[in-house]
Order: sequence, then structure tokens, then C-alpha cells
Amino acid sequence: MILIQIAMLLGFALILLGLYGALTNRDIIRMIVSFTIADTGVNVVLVSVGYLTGREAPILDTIPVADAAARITDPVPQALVLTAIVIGLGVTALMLAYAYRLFRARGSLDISDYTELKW
Amino acid sequence: MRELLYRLKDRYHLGTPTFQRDDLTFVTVKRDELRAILTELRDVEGFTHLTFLTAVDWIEEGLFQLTYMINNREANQSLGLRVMLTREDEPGATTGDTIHDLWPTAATYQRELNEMFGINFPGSPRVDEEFILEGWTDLPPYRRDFDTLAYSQQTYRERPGRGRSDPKAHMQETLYPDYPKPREAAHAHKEEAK
Amino acid sequence: MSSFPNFAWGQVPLALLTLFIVINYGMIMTALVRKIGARVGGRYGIPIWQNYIDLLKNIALRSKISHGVMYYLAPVFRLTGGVGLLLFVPTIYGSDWHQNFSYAGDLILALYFVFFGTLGMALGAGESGHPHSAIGVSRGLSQVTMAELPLALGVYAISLQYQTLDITQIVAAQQGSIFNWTLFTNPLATIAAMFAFVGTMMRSPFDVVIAPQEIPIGPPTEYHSSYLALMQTNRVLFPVAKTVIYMNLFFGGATNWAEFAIKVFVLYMLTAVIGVVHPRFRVEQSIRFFLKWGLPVGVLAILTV
Amino acid sequence: MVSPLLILAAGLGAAFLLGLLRQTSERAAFYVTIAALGFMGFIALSWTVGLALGDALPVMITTAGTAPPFAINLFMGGMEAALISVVTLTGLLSAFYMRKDLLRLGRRVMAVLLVLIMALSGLIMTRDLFNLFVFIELIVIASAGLILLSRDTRALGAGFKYLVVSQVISILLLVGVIFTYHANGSLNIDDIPARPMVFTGASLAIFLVLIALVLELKPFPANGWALDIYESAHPGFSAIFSAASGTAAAFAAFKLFDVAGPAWLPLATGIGIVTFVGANLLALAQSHDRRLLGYSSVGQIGLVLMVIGQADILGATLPYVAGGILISHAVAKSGLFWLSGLVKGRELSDWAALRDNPVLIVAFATFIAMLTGLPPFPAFYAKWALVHALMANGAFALTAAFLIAALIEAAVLFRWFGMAIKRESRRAVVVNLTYEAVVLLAMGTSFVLSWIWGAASGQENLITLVPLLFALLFLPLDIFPAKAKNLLAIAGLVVWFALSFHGLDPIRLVFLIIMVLGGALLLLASFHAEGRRMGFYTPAMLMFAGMALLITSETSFQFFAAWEFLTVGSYFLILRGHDSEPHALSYIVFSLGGAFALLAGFALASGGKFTFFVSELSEIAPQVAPYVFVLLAIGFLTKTAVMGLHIWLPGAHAEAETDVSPMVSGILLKAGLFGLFILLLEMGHQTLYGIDLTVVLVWLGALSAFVGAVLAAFQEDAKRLLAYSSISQMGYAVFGLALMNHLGWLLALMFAINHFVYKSMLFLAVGGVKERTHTKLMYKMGGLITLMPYTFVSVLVGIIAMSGVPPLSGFGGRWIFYNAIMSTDLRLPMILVFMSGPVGFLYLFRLIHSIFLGQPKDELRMVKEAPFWIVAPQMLFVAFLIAFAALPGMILRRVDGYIGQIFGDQPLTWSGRIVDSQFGTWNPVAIWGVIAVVFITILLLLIWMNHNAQRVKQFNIVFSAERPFKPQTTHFAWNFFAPYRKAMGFLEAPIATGFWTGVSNALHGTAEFTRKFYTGNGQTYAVQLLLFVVAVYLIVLGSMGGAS
Amino acid sequence: MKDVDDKFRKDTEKQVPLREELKPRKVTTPDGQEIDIDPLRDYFCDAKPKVHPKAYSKIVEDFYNWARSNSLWILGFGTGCGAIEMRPLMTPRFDAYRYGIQWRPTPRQANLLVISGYLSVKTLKRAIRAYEQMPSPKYVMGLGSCTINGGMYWDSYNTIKRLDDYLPVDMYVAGCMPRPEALLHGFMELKRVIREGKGEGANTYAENFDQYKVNQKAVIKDWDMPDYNW
Repeated sequence: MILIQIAMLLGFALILLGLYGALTNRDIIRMIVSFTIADTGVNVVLVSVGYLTGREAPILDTIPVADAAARITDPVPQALVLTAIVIGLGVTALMLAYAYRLFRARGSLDISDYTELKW
Repeated sequence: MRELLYRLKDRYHLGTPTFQRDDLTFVTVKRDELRAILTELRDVEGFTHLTFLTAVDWIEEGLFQLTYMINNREANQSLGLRVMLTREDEPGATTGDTIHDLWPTAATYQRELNEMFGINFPGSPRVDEEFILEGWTDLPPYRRDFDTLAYSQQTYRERPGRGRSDPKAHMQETLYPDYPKPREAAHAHKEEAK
Repeated sequence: MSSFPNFAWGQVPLALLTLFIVINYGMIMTALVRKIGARVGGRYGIPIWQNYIDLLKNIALRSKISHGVMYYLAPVFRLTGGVGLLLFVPTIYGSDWHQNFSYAGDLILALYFVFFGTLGMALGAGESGHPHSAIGVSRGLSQVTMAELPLALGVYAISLQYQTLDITQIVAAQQGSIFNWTLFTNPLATIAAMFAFVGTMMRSPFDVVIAPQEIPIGPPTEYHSSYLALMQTNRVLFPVAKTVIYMNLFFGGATNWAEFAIKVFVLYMLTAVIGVVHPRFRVEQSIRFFLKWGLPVGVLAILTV
Repeated sequence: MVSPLLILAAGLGAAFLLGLLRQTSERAAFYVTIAALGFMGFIALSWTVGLALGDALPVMITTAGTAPPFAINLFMGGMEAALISVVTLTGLLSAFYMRKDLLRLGRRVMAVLLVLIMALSGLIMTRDLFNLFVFIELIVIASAGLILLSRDTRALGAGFKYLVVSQVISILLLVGVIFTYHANGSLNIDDIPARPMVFTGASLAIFLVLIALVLELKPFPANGWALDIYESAHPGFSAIFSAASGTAAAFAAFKLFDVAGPAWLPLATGIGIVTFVGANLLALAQSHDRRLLGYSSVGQIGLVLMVIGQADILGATLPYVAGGILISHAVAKSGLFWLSGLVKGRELSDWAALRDNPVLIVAFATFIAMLTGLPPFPAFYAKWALVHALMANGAFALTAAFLIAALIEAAVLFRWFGMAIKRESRRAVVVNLTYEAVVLLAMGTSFVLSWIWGAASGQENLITLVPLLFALLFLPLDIFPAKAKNLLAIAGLVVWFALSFHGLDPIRLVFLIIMVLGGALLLLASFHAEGRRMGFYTPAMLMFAGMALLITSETSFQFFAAWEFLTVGSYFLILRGHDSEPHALSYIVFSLGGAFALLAGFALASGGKFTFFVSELSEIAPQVAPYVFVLLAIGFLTKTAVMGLHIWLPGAHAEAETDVSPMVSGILLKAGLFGLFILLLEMGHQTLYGIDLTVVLVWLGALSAFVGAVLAAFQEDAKRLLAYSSISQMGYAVFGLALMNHLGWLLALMFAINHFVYKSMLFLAVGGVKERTHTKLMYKMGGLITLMPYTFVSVLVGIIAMSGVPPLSGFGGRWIFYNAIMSTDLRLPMILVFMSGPVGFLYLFRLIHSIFLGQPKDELRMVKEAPFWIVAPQMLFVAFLIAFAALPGMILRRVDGYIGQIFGDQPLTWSGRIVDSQFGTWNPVAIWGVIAVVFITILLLLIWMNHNAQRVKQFNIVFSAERPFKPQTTHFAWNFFAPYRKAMGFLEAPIATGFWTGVSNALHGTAEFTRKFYTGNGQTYAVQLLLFVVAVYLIVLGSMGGAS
Repeated sequence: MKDVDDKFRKDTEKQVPLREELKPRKVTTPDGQEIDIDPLRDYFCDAKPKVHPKAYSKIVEDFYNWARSNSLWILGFGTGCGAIEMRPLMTPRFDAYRYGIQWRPTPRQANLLVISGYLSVKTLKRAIRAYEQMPSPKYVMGLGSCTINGGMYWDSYNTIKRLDDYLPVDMYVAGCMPRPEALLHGFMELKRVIREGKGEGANTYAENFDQYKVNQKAVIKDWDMPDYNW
């Protein structure tokens, strides 16, 4: 149980850390990195929610199917994590692409330089 | 007043002042100093009021004399500044210096002078508009080369039968024919004195 | 049913008779009032017939001008207003002869018909193109907005009091004793209405409309000859006709011509007396005056009735 | 039926297919995209139709062959089908719209577009929480991709901000999802149990999910990022982003709120209404068109969220209401975004370029009417149902907030429309047939939707009403010359009168005559117009349609719809005038404000019933009756321009066109009066806090009568003078009505008739003068009597009639007035009314003197009489006035009898042509006779004496022995009543104007101040978002604490 | 009497230009049309005065004349120092009202124009205007020696000497100035003249209109009005 809680706390800490980083750094690249950290934190939380102490990863190659229900952890969060990682990757890639285009367009990577749209 | 003139004399060319009354003095000033004197009198010496501005036609000397009468109300003093302008025969050819910016009311006097004497004041507001006369086409009537009697006779028909007599002598003759005539009486008096 | 229920041709001469009496009475009375004013000032004053002479002289004038149709019609409007006002109001209470055409309407007709001549006159004065005429109209209209207010309130009060708008009935209710007059039964309404009476008789202090010293004589500046004659006729007729309304509403009406003559004269003299002892109000002063004094009395009148 | 799954499959498949194509074959790729979108749309539409007609049943699609919760499942029901249709068709049209840019950027962008539409459809269908998350993320990615379509480089920044914010949202959502799963053991939405708002992990989880979905809806004030996108993105994409994405996200939120249980609904309500109010308020300060549309989108979606929050009270009507708003929003907003592509400038006033193409203006008007919820569009039905439901359940504050915000929104949009109509555009409109086709398709759709919503409303289907169709008929007919259209319009009015006058009671009949036949009469003046006069007849006939329907309406719905028709029609008419932009705006804002008061009043009265007969007003419960009375009275008094609510009138009436002024003054004002008639007829005396409301009305009427007259006296502008005079005259009418006795009503009716006649006549006359002199300032005229004699006669008759001087008909009004006040207990208000009588003289004399008398000016010496068609109706009015003055019984007698039935008394006796009351007599024929005889006699006398008068000219006046200098300095006209102003000028103090200006400035100031909140910095936006979540959470906690 | 000084010849060449506001001008109508305005033609009636015949019957005319004589309305127009002598007429001491005399502020309603003293050329123009605007029959009374022969203004460059050159005078009252008693006497005499039917100044004026205009225009160079002011 402790393990789960530690993992979860770690996950939330990462989320907060990431958000803090994303919201305090003006540099776009640093923001993106911070968001990846926060994403990771979310993933850790996801996994830790699905984790059952003493069970194994839900990989049916090593575990007989019949035992699966008793031996593996909840597979759904794991699946979710996989999807989330993929999506996170996509978003991160898109953000980087944006960062690239922004830099090309304006020569700056400071988020506070892109405030001409306002009010 | 004398003190004032002494003070002014240091800096301006003043003519000999005429002390007409205790509260009335005339002095001739130079044309190019007029403005400075007027300004100083107005702003420093308390002559805040322009009583009138008028002109005299010195036809024999070929001069127009402008008289600026200004008044110090607190000291109850009037000062007439005389300025001599060269008289030109052509109406409007004689020009004076406008002081309407010192006293706005001067504009009206200047308009009048323009109409009546033909002294122009370039720059004075509405100076070319007619003032009292309507449709006047002749010489400015206050000039001495304008003969008002001749003009009147040539313009307005007289009623025939009008004679001229000295009213006093006429009445005396009518009412008291025995009484000595005034001129004779004076003569007689002179004789007696001798 | 006919529109003229009581109409008979005989009424026409009777109405003309009323008109004749009132015009002559007005001619003499106004001259008399002027004469009295002169006597107070130590003068001999105009001859009592002066109004007739002036009228005749104006008619006899030879050259006339016209500024246009409305200018031409204005005296007609003016006099129609005066004559109509007289004819729409019963002159002598109880007399069959002098009810005129009062069956055409009631008090409201009289109150609003007062404006008929005013309006026509204002239009004619306007067409004359004279700025003083327009200024006079502007002043007159401005002043009348407030001057009429106490009257309206007073009339409202007494029509509530008598529960009728019919002048004859109002007069009938005041018969019997002098203390039946509205003057005594409803003094507030009477006072309010008298404010309006004094205010609309074109006498000092409320004569800024014609203000002889500043805008020559206001609206009629351009009028002369027979136009002026018609207006002069109205000038003697209209105040009497108007006084008749006040007399009927507040002072018991008149049952015979003598009573009529006295009451009208007294009421008319009232304005003359006030006029000779008061200097002229400016328009805004008179408006404020009516707001300050006339209006409260009127309000009290309608609240207490 | 084709499986709905194919929608997703087609989108994805086509996207993959695009990847297989060659880089260069953009054209083929575009066709593939179009085909795929078309196919998706077709499926969605076929499901919609099938489900609506009952040919198909809702299906649950399970994927991976497993039942939920072990696999993702999708659901296709009626709402889903309809919304997917919206999404896919928006996508399809936008794809067409963006054709050039899509071809420029190639197949990858098309793929992204397909993915976006697919994901939106998926978002609508999915019943799986995590799947929801996935679709949202897909939408984010695809949107961020499509933002790059824009040529505006600022869009890059906007896109990045969007991504930043989306990251935060997705973190919230994902954490919420996983904990919801943890709590429920299922990701299926349907497995989420209804959860009370208590502080447990599970409710926190559901809170996170809900708030994340709400954040997707861009709630105020955590929405700066969305606005930046709206402002900078390609309009085609903005259309999708606003219409499709908004719709899908709203539906997703709806799904979650649906299962989360009623305890969470206040959250939706609260955020929704705050968003709706806030967004519309901030939109006030916008001058950038797309950003304004963005604010409006945010506001509309907020409104939908608010409606979702009312799920418990709306019950089964929720889809109808929310759908009505949502679909109106989707169609109108995408239409407007598409339109914005046709406009080059980005300022609101640049939309004036649309005037190059009248069809586009019509489209613009349609979209704006649709957004503001005007009939016959779906949002109108939705608004009606929503307000009824809210009021029936006692949500008064919410209703008020909703209506006020809706009013602000209308103000924003109509201000914009006014600019488009009245300003000058610097650049011409873009000519692009594709764009126009797409826009027109959207416009067509809006009318189809109107029909659908009307058919489903359970009320009258407004779009099928003959008068409305007749008005709309003039849209295509606008290419014909004005004279032909005018003939048709007059014929239409007369025929409609012939069809509808049977069986009406005399009061309604009088109003119908004034409104319909009077309208036909006034339209005679329109024969004067040359050319085609585009855009005149539709609004005019819309207004007349509204009035015709108003008179014959029986239910509150018909009444209200007619009211809105006439309001909108007259707005467009007024807007046509010179310099009328600000006045038309204040007109529509006040009118809609009044209309909303009516709506609230009817809703309160009906108690939730959808079909409520106006005649039932007399039967409503006594505890709500006074409030209903107040609300309805405010609505009607706005129309009659009672003092305080009057400030729209002078400008609107004065700036309108020559033949429009009499319509809006002579006729339109009577609509308010008619409403008051109905109101007082049905409800009578009502008491609120011990005050008899009719007494309040009496005072208001008297005050309007007086102050209106005083203000009229101070005007220099002839039409303004007449406009203020209308305020005064309507004050009399309101006063008479509110006296609540027989004669008072007769008075009001007499005023209605008289005011129609002489105000129409005077407005026409002054308009005719203006046609010739090209000015409305009276002091610039003068002496026109000889040049325009007919016009002079009509003004003369008009002012004599109006001032109440015998013998013309105004006197009848005064006579009835005196008789009416004799039988009432109210006395003090009479003071004001007495005062206003003579003041009336002031302005009337000024009118005739300054224009027709006095000194004619140099440049006006040769003006001609007003055009025939403007003079002709005036002469008819003159004839009528004289006839009516002599024979008032021809109209009044029947009405008098009818009013007698209502009050059960008969104070007037009509014997022959004489009218007798309990107090006095009125014998109009005798008055005429005496006056005519005296007048003619004296006139003949004068002519006999003065026949040889010399006619002189204008400067032949005595001028203190001088001569006049110039006509300008001799004509005493300017500031004519200077002494009066000195005495009574304090009444001129613009208290009402000041108050409303203050309100408007406060709103604008708030908007201007608050919008600084959107700093433009992505990080700030993200912080605001987080703070918003925390704040909402704290409020939820607080309300929970309060509840427990 | 002093002879005319031959050295001074008055300038007879110069003409006074027409006043700006009386010059013909072009204005643009609201419709954009250009029209000509000639103020003297368009704004003033250009009819000449008519000679009005007497009433057809002598009795009527006598009656009218009696009325006219007993209703003299004086135009309140003071030209010179004589104006001050007219005021006492209204006071209790003289009380002219008793003779039917009163003052009117507008020429339209006045019959009698009292030229109360010297007339400068400028005032003459106004007097002519006022006179012409009075309805006929109308009377002119000259007060004091100034109106008779110039009086003390005998050599003034700007004052006329004989009023009857310019206006038809019905009655002169001599004196410098005449006292109010003299004025009253003058009025009485005027009334007599009117009653006798000799107060036909307006007709004289109309008959000799051209001659009067020649005289008037000879001194009033700035003639900025129509020939006859209606």
C-alpha cells in the first residue's frame, strides 16, 4: 500500500512540479519539457491507481491465462497509460513543431513575446 | 504731475508741458516714442483710461496734431499727449499708429478720425468702415480745406429770405432803439479812459 | 334629432343684439377705465368716445398693405375668437334672449375656444415677417403656459364642486344669495382663477407680450387700417367675453344687463388697478410667479373641493 | 441504416488514404476529403431523419465484440445524430470554403481536417470516458494543426497558447478519469452513478472530469486562449472551431452532467450563466469582428451550459431548448465566420463592404437575428420555452441575468449590424462565389431549421404565417422597381385587412384599421421613391405583418412573436434613415429590453403552460398578477416611450426616412398602446406593496405628457420636435387608459386615432419640406407658406387639431378628457396634464412659424411644393380630420358602446350628432356652424374694407426706420422660447438620458476594464485556468457546506 | 450773406457703391440649382404710391376727416432736440390725450410724423422710410426753425435746411425750440387743416413722387432702399 501511495505522491509531485515549471518558465522549450514532466506524473498516477500490491504486470505471455485474474494488476490503467503516453508524445511533438515555427517566424522563444492577441 | 514728467523726461523726448489746470496737462511727444510712453503710463503710472483721441488740423504748418487724452482716475489727473503727423492732402495718405491693442476703444476714435480727417490707422479694426456719415463722397469734413459753408450752400437748398444779423444787436434795435449800440458804447468808454 | 336643437332664426338677431350691447359696452368701459387711470394720474384723459373715433379713423385709412394670406386672415381669426367666445357662453342668466349659442358646448368649449383667436393672431403675426411679432408671440405663449394653469385647476375644482361642466347650471347653483357665489363657497378656486385672469388680460405686470418700449407692440406690429380695426373691436369685446366666463363661474353670473355691467366693470377694473401699481414682469419672472403663487392655490383648490 | 461506426471509419480511412496519395495530387486529395466528409454527413443525416421519423431506433455500438465496460461503446441516438450532422456538415462546408488553402497546404492538412471531424463525431457518440479523453486530445492536436492554416502569423502564438492550456486541461481530465475509474471500476459513462456533491474522492474525481469538460467549453473568464484563436485563425476553421467543436464539447459536457446527477447541475448553471453574461459584456468593448464572434461563441456555449444545468426543470424539453440554441449558434456563427472571409478589413465597420452585395446583407441580418433569438428562428422557440420553464420554477434571478445578457448580446450584434449598414467601407467586398454559396447555404439552412423548430414547437409555426411569408416575398422581389412593389404592398395590406377584420371587437378593429389600412395609406407616400429602393419593403412589410398579427393574436406566444416581428421590422426601417445608426441601436436595445420584459411577464403569467391565451391574463393567481402586470407594462411602456424609457424615440423617429417617420410614429407607437389596452382590459387594477399600479401609470402618462411637450418646445429640429410631441401625446393616451374608466378609455382611443392622423400628416409634411429644403433645422427655413401651400394647410390643420382648439377633432379629445377626469378620484396628476396643454401650443406654433411663416431665405426662395405623393396622403388626412371633427360619432359611437360593455356603464348619450355626458354637451356640428358663419361674415367684412390692400414683399416691414439686413438675421426662430427656457429649462436636464448613458458607460467601462484581464500571455491564461478551477472548487465546497 | 466760396467746389463725381447685402448675388438651392437673387427686386415691393381719391360723398369724407382729426396717432420718432419737448405733452400739465392724440410705436399705426428738430442726412433717410411706411392719409409736422430753414445749422455740411423739399409738410411750428404749448397749438391747427380737407400730404407726395425722389436722392447719396418703402 505504501508503495502505491508513494508512487501516487510522486506522480502528483511530478504533476505539480511540471505545472510549476510550465507556468514559471518563459522559455517555450522549457515549458514543453515541464509539460512532459507533468505528463509523466499523470502517467505515474495512472499506473499507481491500477497497481495492486504483489501482482505482476498484465502480460499474458508469462502468466497463464487462467491465473491472470488473480495474478496480474488491473490492465485497464496500463492500457490507458500506453495511450496517454502516445497522445502525450503527439502533443509534445506538436508543441515542439509550434516552437520551431514560432522561432522561425519571430526569432524568439519567449512566450511573453507572443501577446499581440489580447483583450 | 511735474514729477512724473521729470521722470519721463529722462528717457523720452518730451516737449514743453502746458499745465492747463491742476489736473490737466498737455505735452508733446515724438511719434516713435508715443507707444512706449502710453504703455508705460498705462501699466506703471496708472493712467488706465483713454478719455478720447482727437485731432487738430494745422493746415498752415502742414501738420495734423493727434491728442491722446489719458486719465489717471486714482490721482484725478488727465494728461494730453500731443503727436504731430505730417499732413498729406490726399485723404487717407496721412497715417497714424494704431493703439487699439492698448485700449480697444481707441479703434472707434481712429475710425472717426479716418472719416472726419482722413487720417488712416492701418491695422485698426474696421477703420475703413463708415462711422457717422453715410455715403460721404467728399473731403473729410473736419479738415480745414473743406469749406462747410460752401458745401452746405452747394448741396442744400436754402429757403429764400433768410438774412443774417447779430441777435443781440437786432433785439436791442427792435426793443430799445435808444440805447447806445454796444460797439459805440465800448468806444465811448475807451474815450473816457483816455 | 337636429344638431341645432333649440335653433330658431330668431336667435340670430338676438345674438347680434348681445354682440351689439357687449361691443358698445366694451368700447365705453375700456375708455372709461383709461379715463379713470388718467384721472388718478391727474390728467383729463381721453374722450369717452375715443375708441369709436379711433375705430372709424382706422377704417377710413386709405392705403393698406398685406403680407399674405395668414396675415390677412389673422384679424378674422382674432375677432371670430372673440365673437365665438361670447356666443358660446350664455350672457345673461335666466334670460331667453341672451343664451346665444351656448347649446353648442359647455365650459370646455369656452376654455379652449379662447385659444382660437390667439392661434390665428400668432399665425398672422408670424407671416408678417417681423421679428418683433415673433418675439411677442414667443413671450405670450410662454407666459400663457403658466398663467392658464391656475384657471384650469380652478375650473376643475368648481366643476367637481358643482358636478357639471354646464355654465348655466353652474350659474344656477350660485343664485339665491351672494354667499352662494363660488367666490364664497370655494374661495381657493376663485383665487386661483383670478391669478389666471390677471395674468391673461395683457395688463401690467403681465404685459411683456406687447411691451411697448422694447418690441414696439409685439404681435400686431405690422397691423393697421381695417385689420387693426377688427383687432380693436376684439380688444374691447374679448376681455368682456372672457370676464363673462369668470363672472359666470365665480361671481354668480348676471341676471340682467345692469348686473352684468357692474360685475364686468368691477372685474375689469381689478386688473386695471393691479396694472397701474405694478411694474412689468419679465416672462420668466411671471412664470415663476404663477408657479410660486398660482399653482399652490390651484392645487389646494382641487385637493380641498 | 448504415452503421454509425462508418462515420469514424470513413474519416480515419480517408485520412489514411490521403497519406497514400502522391504529394502533388492535391486536387484528388481534396475530392477524397470532400467525399469522405460528404459520406459522413450523409450517414449522420440519414440517421437523423430516420430517428426523427421513427424509421430507425437508437443503437448502441460495441467495439471489439465485447459489451461495456470491457470495451468502448458508442451510442447513436436522436441528439447524437443531429449534432453529428451539424458537425460533419459544418466540416464539409468549411472544407469547400477553405478549398484554396487546403489545396495550398496539401493532403496532410486535409487529413488533419478529416481527423478533426471524425474526432468530433466520436466525441459525440462515445460512451467511454477514456475514449472521450482520447477524442479530446485528437481534437486538440487536429485543431492545433488547422490553426496553422491561417495566413495570420499571430495564429502561431494563439495555437501554442491553445496547446499549453490543453495540456493543463488534459492533465485535469486524465486524473479525473482515472480516479473515476478507480471509484467505479468502469470507464463507461453510463456506469457512473449519480453522485452527490460531497467531499469524497469519487466526487472529486467527477468534479475534475466535469470541470475539464467545462473548460473545453471556454468558460468565462478562463477563455482567453480561445478568443485568440477565433481572432487569428482562418475563418473556415473558426467556423468549425466555434460551431462543430463547440457543439461537440457541449454535448460531451451534457453527457457527463447527465450521469453525474442533479447535484452537479448548479455547477453547469453557474458557470454557464457567468460565461454568458461575462462574454457578452466583454463583447461590448470589441471592435475586431472575429474576436467579437469569439466572445459571442463563448457566450452562446455558456448559455447552452446553463441550459444543461436546467436539465431537471426542463426535463424532456431539454433537447429542444438546448438544441435550438446550439443549432442556432452553430449555423449562425459558422455563417458569420464564413462571411467574415468575404470582408477584408477586420474592424466591425469594415463590414459595410457587404453592402456591395445585398444578398450578403440579408444573410448577415439572418444570422444576427438567429443569434439574438428573434422569430422565426429556432433560438426564439428555445428562448420562449426556457424562460417559461425558468419562471415556472421560480428561477427569477437566473432569468433576469439571462435576459439582461441576451440584451447585451443583441446590443453588441445590432451595433455591428448598424455599422455595416451605415458606415462607409474602405475596401470592397471579396468576390468569391464559393464563399458566397457556402454562406447562402447556411442561410437557407437557417430557414429550414426554423421550420423544423416551429413544427416541433407545439405552437404556431411562425415561418408558415402568411404575413411573414408575404414580407419575405419582397426579398426576391427587390429587383423590381419600387413603385411596383409599393402597389403590391398596398394591395397586400388591404387584402389582409379584408381577410382579417371579421369578428374583431371594435377596439381591435380600430387598431387594425390604424395599423393596416393606415399603413396602406401611408404607403401612398412611398410612391414618391424612385428606383428600386432595396431593403425597404421587406422590413416595412415585416413590421406591418407584426402589427397585423398582434391585433389578431390570441395566445401569448402569437402575441410575443408578432411583437418581435414588428420590432425587428421597424428596426430595419429606422436604420435606413440618414444618421440613424446610434438611434436605431438604442431603439432596438430598448425595444428588445421591453420585449424581454414581455417575455418574462408572459412566462410568469403562464406558470409553465406553453399555450397561454392572452385572455387568461385575467385569471392568473393574485400573488403573481401584480408582477406580471409590472413586467408587461414595462414592455408596453417602452414601446409607447413613456418618460424615462423614451430616449430611443426622438432620434429614431427624427432620423428615419420621410415616409418611415409617420409609420413608426403614427402607427408603431400604437402597438404599445394596444398592448396596454389588452393588459388593462384583462388585468385591471393591480396592487403592489399597497400601490395601485394603474395610479403609477396615470402619473407616468401625465409626466410624459408634460415633459415630452416641454422638451418638444426646445427642439430646433422639426422632426425631433414631432418626435417629442409623440411622447407627449402617447403620455395622454397612457394617462387616459390608466384612468380605468369608460371615458378615459374613450379618450385613449380618440388619442390613438387622432395621433395617428395628425402625427402622420405632420411627419409627412415636415418630411416633404425636408425633401425640398434638405434640412430639418427649422431656423434654416421660414416663409415657405407661399411656396408650399398644401403642406402649410396640412400643418395648419394638424396643429389646430393637435392643440385641441375647436372646431377640429383635438377638441373632442379634450372634452372627453375633462369628462373623464370628472369621474376619477385622482386629482394631482391632472396638474401635469393641465400644464402640458398650453405647452403643446409652444411647440406647435414654433413648428408652423419657423417653417412656414417669417422670412424666407435666399436659397429657399425657389423651392417647390412637396412631391405629389407626399402631399396626397396629407390631403386625405386633412379631409378625414375635418370629417371626424364634425362627425365623431362615425367611429366613436361603436367603440363607446363596446367600452360600455366592459365597464358596464354608458356615460355618453349620442343623440343625433350631439354628444351628452353627465356633465356637459358637445355639439360638433353646431360648433362648426357658428364658427364658420362668424368667420365668413367677418372675412367678407374685411375683404369689403381691405380688398385693395397692396401685396408687399418680405422686407417691407417696419424695422425701427431701418430696413432688414438679411433674411437670416430677420427670421426670429432659433431658440424661439428662450424666455421659457430661462424659466423652465431645468426640465430639460437630461436625467433619463444621463441615467441610460451612465448604465451604458458603466457596462462599457466594465467591459473595457475587464478585458484587460486577457493579457495575451499563454502562461497567464493557464494560471487563470487553474485559478478558475480552484475557485469553482472552493465555491462548490462552500455551497456543499452550506447545503449540509 | 456771405457769397459762395468759389474756391471750394464739392465733389460731384464720386458715387457711393451699392451696399453689399443689396447687390444681386447667386445662391445655390438645396437641389444644387443656381438662382439669382436681386434683393431690391425680390425682397421689396416696387410699386409706386397711389393717389387715393376722397370718399365719393362729401359728407362721408367730412365725417372721416373729423375722425382723422380727432384721432391723431403720432409716430414715436424723435429726430432732434424737439423730441424732448414732446414728452411733456403726455403729462398732466398738457395732456394731449384729451385731444385724441396718442403715440404709437410703429409707423403702420401712426398718422402723424413729427419731425422734431434738425434732420441730418442720415436721419432724413430714416424719416423718409418711416413716413412712407405710414398708411395714408398721413401728416407731417415740422418742429422748430431747423426744419424750416436750417436754423442754427445753416452752414452745416450734413443737415438739410428745408424739410418740405423732401417730405410734404402739413404744418410747421416755429421756434428754437417751440414750447409744448406751441406744439399743442400746432396740433390744433393741424386738426383744423385736416377737418377742412386740406391734409392731403400723402396725395401730394404721390403726385409729385418723382420730384421728391430727385430731391431726396440729391442729398442722400447712399440710397440703399427701394424708391418707395411700403
